[in-house]
Amino acid sequence: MTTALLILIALVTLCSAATAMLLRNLIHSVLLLIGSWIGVSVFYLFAGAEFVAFAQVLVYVGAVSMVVLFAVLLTRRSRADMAVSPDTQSRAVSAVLAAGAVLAVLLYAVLLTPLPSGISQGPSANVRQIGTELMGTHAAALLVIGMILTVATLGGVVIASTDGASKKEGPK
Amino acid sequence: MSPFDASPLSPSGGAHVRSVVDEFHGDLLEVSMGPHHPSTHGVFRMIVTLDGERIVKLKPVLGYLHRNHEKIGESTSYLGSMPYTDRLDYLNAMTNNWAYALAVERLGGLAVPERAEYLRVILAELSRLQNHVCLAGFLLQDTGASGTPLMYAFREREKILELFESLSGSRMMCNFQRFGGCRTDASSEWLGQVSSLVNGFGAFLDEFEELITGNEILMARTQGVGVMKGPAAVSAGITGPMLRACGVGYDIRKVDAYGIYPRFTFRVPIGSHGDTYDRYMIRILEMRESIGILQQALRDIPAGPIMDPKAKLRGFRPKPGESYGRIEGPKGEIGFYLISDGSANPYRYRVRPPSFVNLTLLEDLCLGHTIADSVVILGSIDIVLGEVDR
Amino acid sequence: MEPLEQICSRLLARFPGAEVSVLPNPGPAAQHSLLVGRASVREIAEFLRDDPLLRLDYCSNATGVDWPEKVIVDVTKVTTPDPAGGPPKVSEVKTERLQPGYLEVVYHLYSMELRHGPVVLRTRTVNRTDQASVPSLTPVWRSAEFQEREIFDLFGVVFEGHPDLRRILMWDGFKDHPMRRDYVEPEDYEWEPTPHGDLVEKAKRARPPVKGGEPVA
Amino acid sequence: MNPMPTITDEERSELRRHGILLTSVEELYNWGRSHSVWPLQFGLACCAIEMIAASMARFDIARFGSEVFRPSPRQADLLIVSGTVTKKMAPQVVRLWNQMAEPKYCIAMGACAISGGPFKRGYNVLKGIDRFVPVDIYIPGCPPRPEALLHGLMELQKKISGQSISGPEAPRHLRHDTSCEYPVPEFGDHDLVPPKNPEVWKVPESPPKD
Amino acid sequence: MIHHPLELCLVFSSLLFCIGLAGALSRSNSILVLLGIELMLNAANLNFVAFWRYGPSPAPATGIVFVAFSVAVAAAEAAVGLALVISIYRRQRSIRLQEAVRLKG
Amino acid sequence: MLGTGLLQGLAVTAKNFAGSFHDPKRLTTVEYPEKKSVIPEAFRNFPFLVSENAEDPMGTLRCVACQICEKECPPQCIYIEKSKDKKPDASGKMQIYPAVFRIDSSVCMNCQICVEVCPFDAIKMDHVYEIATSERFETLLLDRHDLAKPNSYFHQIRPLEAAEVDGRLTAERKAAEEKAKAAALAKAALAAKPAAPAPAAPPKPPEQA
Amino acid sequence: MNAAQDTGETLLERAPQALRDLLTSHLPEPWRWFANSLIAIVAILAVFGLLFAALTLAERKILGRVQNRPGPNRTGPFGLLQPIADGIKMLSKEDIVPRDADHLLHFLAPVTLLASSILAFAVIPYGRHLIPVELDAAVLYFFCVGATTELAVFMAGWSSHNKYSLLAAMRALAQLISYELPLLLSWLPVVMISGTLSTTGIVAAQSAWRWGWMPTWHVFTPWGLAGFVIFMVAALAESNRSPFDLPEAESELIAGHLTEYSGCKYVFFFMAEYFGMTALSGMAVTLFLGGWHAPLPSLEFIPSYVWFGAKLITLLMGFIWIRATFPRLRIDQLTRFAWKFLVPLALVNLGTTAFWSLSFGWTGPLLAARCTVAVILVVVPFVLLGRRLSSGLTPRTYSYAP
Repeated sequence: MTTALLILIALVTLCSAATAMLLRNLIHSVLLLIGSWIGVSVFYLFAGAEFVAFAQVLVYVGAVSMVVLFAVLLTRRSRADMAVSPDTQSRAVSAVLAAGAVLAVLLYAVLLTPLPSGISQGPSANVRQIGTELMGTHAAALLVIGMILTVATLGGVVIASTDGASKKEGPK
Repeated sequence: MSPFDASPLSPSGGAHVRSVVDEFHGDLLEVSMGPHHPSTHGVFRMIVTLDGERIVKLKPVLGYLHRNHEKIGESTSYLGSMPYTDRLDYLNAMTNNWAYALAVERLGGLAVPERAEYLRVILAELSRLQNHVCLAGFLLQDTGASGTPLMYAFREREKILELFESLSGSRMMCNFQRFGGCRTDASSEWLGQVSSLVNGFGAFLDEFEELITGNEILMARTQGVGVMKGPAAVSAGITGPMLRACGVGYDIRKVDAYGIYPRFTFRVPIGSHGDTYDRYMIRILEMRESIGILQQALRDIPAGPIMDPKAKLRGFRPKPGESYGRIEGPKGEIGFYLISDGSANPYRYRVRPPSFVNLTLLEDLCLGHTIADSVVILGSIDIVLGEVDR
Repeated sequence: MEPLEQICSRLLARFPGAEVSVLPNPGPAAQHSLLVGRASVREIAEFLRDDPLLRLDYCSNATGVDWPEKVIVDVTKVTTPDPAGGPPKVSEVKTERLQPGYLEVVYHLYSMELRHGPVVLRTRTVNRTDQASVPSLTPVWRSAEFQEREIFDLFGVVFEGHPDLRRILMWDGFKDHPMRRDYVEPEDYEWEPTPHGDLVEKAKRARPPVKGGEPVA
Repeated sequence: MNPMPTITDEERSELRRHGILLTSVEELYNWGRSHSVWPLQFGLACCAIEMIAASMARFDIARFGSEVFRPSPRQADLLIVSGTVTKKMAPQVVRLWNQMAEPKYCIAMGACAISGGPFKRGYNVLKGIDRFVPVDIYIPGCPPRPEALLHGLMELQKKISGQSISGPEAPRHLRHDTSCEYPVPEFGDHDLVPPKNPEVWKVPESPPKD
Repeated sequence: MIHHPLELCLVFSSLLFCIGLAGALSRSNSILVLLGIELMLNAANLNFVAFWRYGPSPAPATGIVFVAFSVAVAAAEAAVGLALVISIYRRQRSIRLQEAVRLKG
Repeated sequence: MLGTGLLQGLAVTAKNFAGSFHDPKRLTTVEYPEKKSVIPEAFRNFPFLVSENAEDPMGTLRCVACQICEKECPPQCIYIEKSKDKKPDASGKMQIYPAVFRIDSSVCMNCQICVEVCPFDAIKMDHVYEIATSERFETLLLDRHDLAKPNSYFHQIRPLEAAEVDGRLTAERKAAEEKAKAAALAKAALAAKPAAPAPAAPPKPPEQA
Repeated sequence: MNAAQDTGETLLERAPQALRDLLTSHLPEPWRWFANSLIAIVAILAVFGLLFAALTLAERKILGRVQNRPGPNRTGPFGLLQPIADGIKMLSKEDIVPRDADHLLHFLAPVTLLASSILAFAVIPYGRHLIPVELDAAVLYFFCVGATTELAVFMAGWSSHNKYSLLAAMRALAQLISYELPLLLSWLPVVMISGTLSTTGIVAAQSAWRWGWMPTWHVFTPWGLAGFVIFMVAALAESNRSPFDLPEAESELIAGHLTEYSGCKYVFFFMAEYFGMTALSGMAVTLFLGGWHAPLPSLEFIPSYVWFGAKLITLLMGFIWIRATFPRLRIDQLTRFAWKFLVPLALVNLGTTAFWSLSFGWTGPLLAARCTVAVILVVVPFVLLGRRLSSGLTPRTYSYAP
């Protein structure tokens, strides 16, 4: 029962991701991707990683998708412009070939690697444990990540807002 | 600094301060605001070109309420145009009546008895009170207040309208002034009602200001928004509170001294920044001055006739000639230009509408501001479409 | 403010070639006006605005007036000497002449700085059809911008040098100039229970009398 | 009343039962519609000020559940044509009317909206909005008092309460034989083209009484 | 075919990864490329969780902590990436990668 | 500053909220259909024709179809056709009467000019305002039957004006009667000499039912 | 308290649960869980659906009273049936989808919005034993569900193919990006102090009485008050309420993202707005106002869910009161307010909380020092940032023409 549900979720997620990558309409792509992100977070929920599931939704649906949508809206000229121009055939073919090759390798590895027999129910981590771990064992990493986030945010703001100088050079 | 320091010819003050935005970088969105839009005060339309939310171009489109006032005025008798003037600036029938009566009196050489002059002043100042209080309400509505200031404003306006109604028979379309006086006399009871209203109006203004004037959101929304410079305003013919908000103390009540205004002591408030907040505050301060004028007028009003005995109601045919009469309406200079060819109808009947001319600078005021500011700026101009389009 | 005649003479001294005259106003208002020729109206307007004695910095009102062509009967007294040597015979000769129509633009000027006015400035077009143009005074007074557009819309005066001369009150595809005196309104009287004057005719045309009943008009 | 011979009593009671059911649904539906008439926030001229006054504290149209002036025609039920409709404005009014969702009603408030009123002589004035849009209630006056608008609203409520939701008397959107889309006039060289919508504008057949 | 939840997870994540990879390689729209990369990151995160949950040597919460870090990095990546996209768009008036060949404004 | 203005505003609205429950100044609503606001005497909404007698409105209209109001009406919403014959009015004088008197209330702008210019006090302004209707042509085009309202109604809505009008009219009538009497007397005196005395006054025609 | 009273309390307190158990007790064990959940869902929908109806009426009536008029009072007794009439009308109204609209998204937007705002009700503890879903990371869940609401607003605005709607969509995005951060930062102190992300845990952390009478709600601490205010301001913005109702700004954008919605879908938006407002208020009650705890020990006999409801309704009335009073901010002012005022303030508040939790054991004069320092840490940044934010905005004095 659970496995069937998991497979269903996986299928939905994969389908929406694949469609998102194929669509011409950028907004639709983004919205479908949001769907697949939610699918992934549901997967997390099933795996018992409650905290990560919610964090995933909060970060991806709440923040990343918003930024992406904002970027889409900022970089459109008109509503018709939302449609992405078709890509070259050869490029698509080679990309699919490359991805297929990677997939083949991965699947080969996954399917042929002997897995531990029997379903070992892993640990269930409550929020307090995660907190202790984050602040204890991984405190240094947490600090680094915090720094990275801060720097990235500031960098993003700086990059996106330096348009004063570029305005004059930009092609009409 | 006197507003006249800069010559009107200078780029800041002269004509054509039309900033032509030729280097568009962002992606532009053309939005047609109006003629059906909650904040265009009727059927005004602005074609706004937006860069994000910022306005790079604004074209006013008028005429959606062009109901041919002047053409009808030329095919109607002089008296017949009087009720039509009510419908120009439909918030201020009384002052429109007065301006028209003034022009016709000049054309026909009629005098106005003293009591009628006092009545005119009382009615004009009452009209100014209700216009300004409505403007404040509408302006705040445009900034997004959910009706409360507007409701309070209309609460007071209703009291004034009640007075208008009991004197002239109609709440808005008073049709009260006649050439050479007024239509009906005011009873002492009515004057008593006016005086009790006037005495209570100050307290209302205090409460209104407490509600909103110190509100940080209002200040943020209006201060520094839509700044207008004195010379530009003079060149563009801006009049009324709009003009005084940018520091030009030009008030026709003082300059032309029409009627009996020289008898009253009152001050003309002027702003220093010329922004929307000043335009709002000038109106509040003008209301306080109007209260003073009303108190003086109610104290001094003499008994006597209210019509020039020379004036006649029907068959009024002034000698050929022309006249231009103007008064300080609540929205600015409202003038009537009449040419008589000796017949019963005016040969040319022209209204000089204050809010129409005040719109001249709308684009200049709005450029560079956001779409949210544009409705506030438009609100602070105080237009009435009946007058803009006529 | 100095009297209009003095302004006129100063203008004539300053602009010798200009057509400037004082047009008297016979009515009790006695607001006489300054009639200026098309050619020099722009520079005279600038002079009026900048002259330190006048400083007419505020153009309150700009409007058009339509004067269609009309028949003027000139009465001239002709004295024919009596060949008999008696007193000369005086006879009145009536000549009818067609005064060409023109469109007039009137500006009411005030000074906000010196607080005086008004000075009424008028200028005229050559005729009402193909040469209906005068220079725009919008570059001198910005307040004329919308008002001149309105005059263009309603009277059909073309203002040369106006920055944005489009129809303002009527829609763009509208063909007529409705404030002209010979404008014919579209007939849309289908139902006129209280017809008057020429409306009676229009209403009758639009809706013939009902058989067996009372005619509409 | 003598019973008609073709219907048995059982059939009659059956029919009545259906009828009653229909009636109660109809009543509920009409009650809901008539007590929640949201006007479009749309003012044209002088009458608009009285319309605003009617929504203000003194008259308070909210008591009738109608203070929700929606600025978007999609959510509004009632088009109050408050003021002079000029020919330049008429296409916009018709467009707004078309944009409103059924069931929708139209009140012509004031002389100008009904017939052009005092301005009907004007070259740019439409001689009554009922040339393009079907009007449910006419409120004469120039402008009508706010109470008159409230009275008009109550008349409208009465009219709605009396409507049936089926049959030929049903409101437009519940019928299939009428279109809810009204043609929008265009600007011509001298006048609107066409100057009226003959589907909507019906000149009375009978001559004026006297 | 799939008899272990871990296997399911891994197949799922490989497929997701490859979809992201194909998208990132084939699309010329820079925003879509970024999104493809986000998908690949997600696929990697899935593995973390899968191994944490069903893997051979479960540690208390390491897998989750890693995912948390990874999500944070992904958010940072998205912020910077999209800022770059907007910046490029401002200069080049296009978000097509082919046209963004000149990296100097 | 720092939100004090916001708090002040909140205080004002709270005061009004609380006040609306006990202070009539802060609950100004007149609950219309049940209660109606007091309409001042001067209020004007649509003209009506004054008839002297409620029993016979058509026979006792003050209007003599002089058509002044029709000419002066700014929106031109009055339409009058004179009668071809004459009928005695309330005071018995033979008068032309309006055969057609129509006011299009969907055009009327309530400006009261018709009232002002009427030399006969025949047309006055009404107080009705509850006239919303769903039938435009049948209801809003008023003919003289709709327009005629008795003098008592006029007294009811405008007591002061009606009293003044009545006083003036009776004075005028009295003056006219006296004048007529004097003229008749003089005529009689003149006529008495050569012939037998003629009837002093023409017999009063019977009131029309 | 005697025993009789005690049982009475528990009876009332346990009434909802007892009722539920009564309904589901006869079911077999595996179904019971399902039935219980179903009952919880139905109860939430019923209670909050009714609350929504009451709230629309209350809003109109309160707005009316503030504006010196009675508000709706003619539909049913005292106008109580007004929401029902509105409901009947709205549900029977024609549903218009613009020809050029993105039909699928146009349909999905209200559904998503309504679904996500209802989902948020799952983790709020409504009473001592009344919580639909016990989650370890309940607070996180709540805000991750809330994050999808603006996505729906964006979908609505974008899919309508209307320029006003598009502008509204942009505004909604900008607003969300700006206010998500202060909203998240404002409740972090609570988590820091309570040491848990579960809502029941947070409520439990506020259950004690200081000095025997003063509840230890978080709002009664300096950092808690600051956090509460920031939370409520951000909540106003999150639920698009005045003065932050920019996406729906009536006077500017007609009706913003709702411009093209009619009938049923419009009702969905309307419901979602009120549900969101209610859920956020419920979360504020949980986080800062002691959840379902009574304000005084002597008032504990009143059932806990009554207290929760009372606090919830008070907060909702506050929303309406604010709406009745304030004008609207502009979009740039709104974002500036978030980034330059709320976010720094929330960050400082984190520091204040850290200090508060470090100085936990301080007593005597140190306790006074602790309070003073905390108050200073709250007030000084507020004044400084507020000054900077409102620099240049002053009441003015005016001169008069000579």
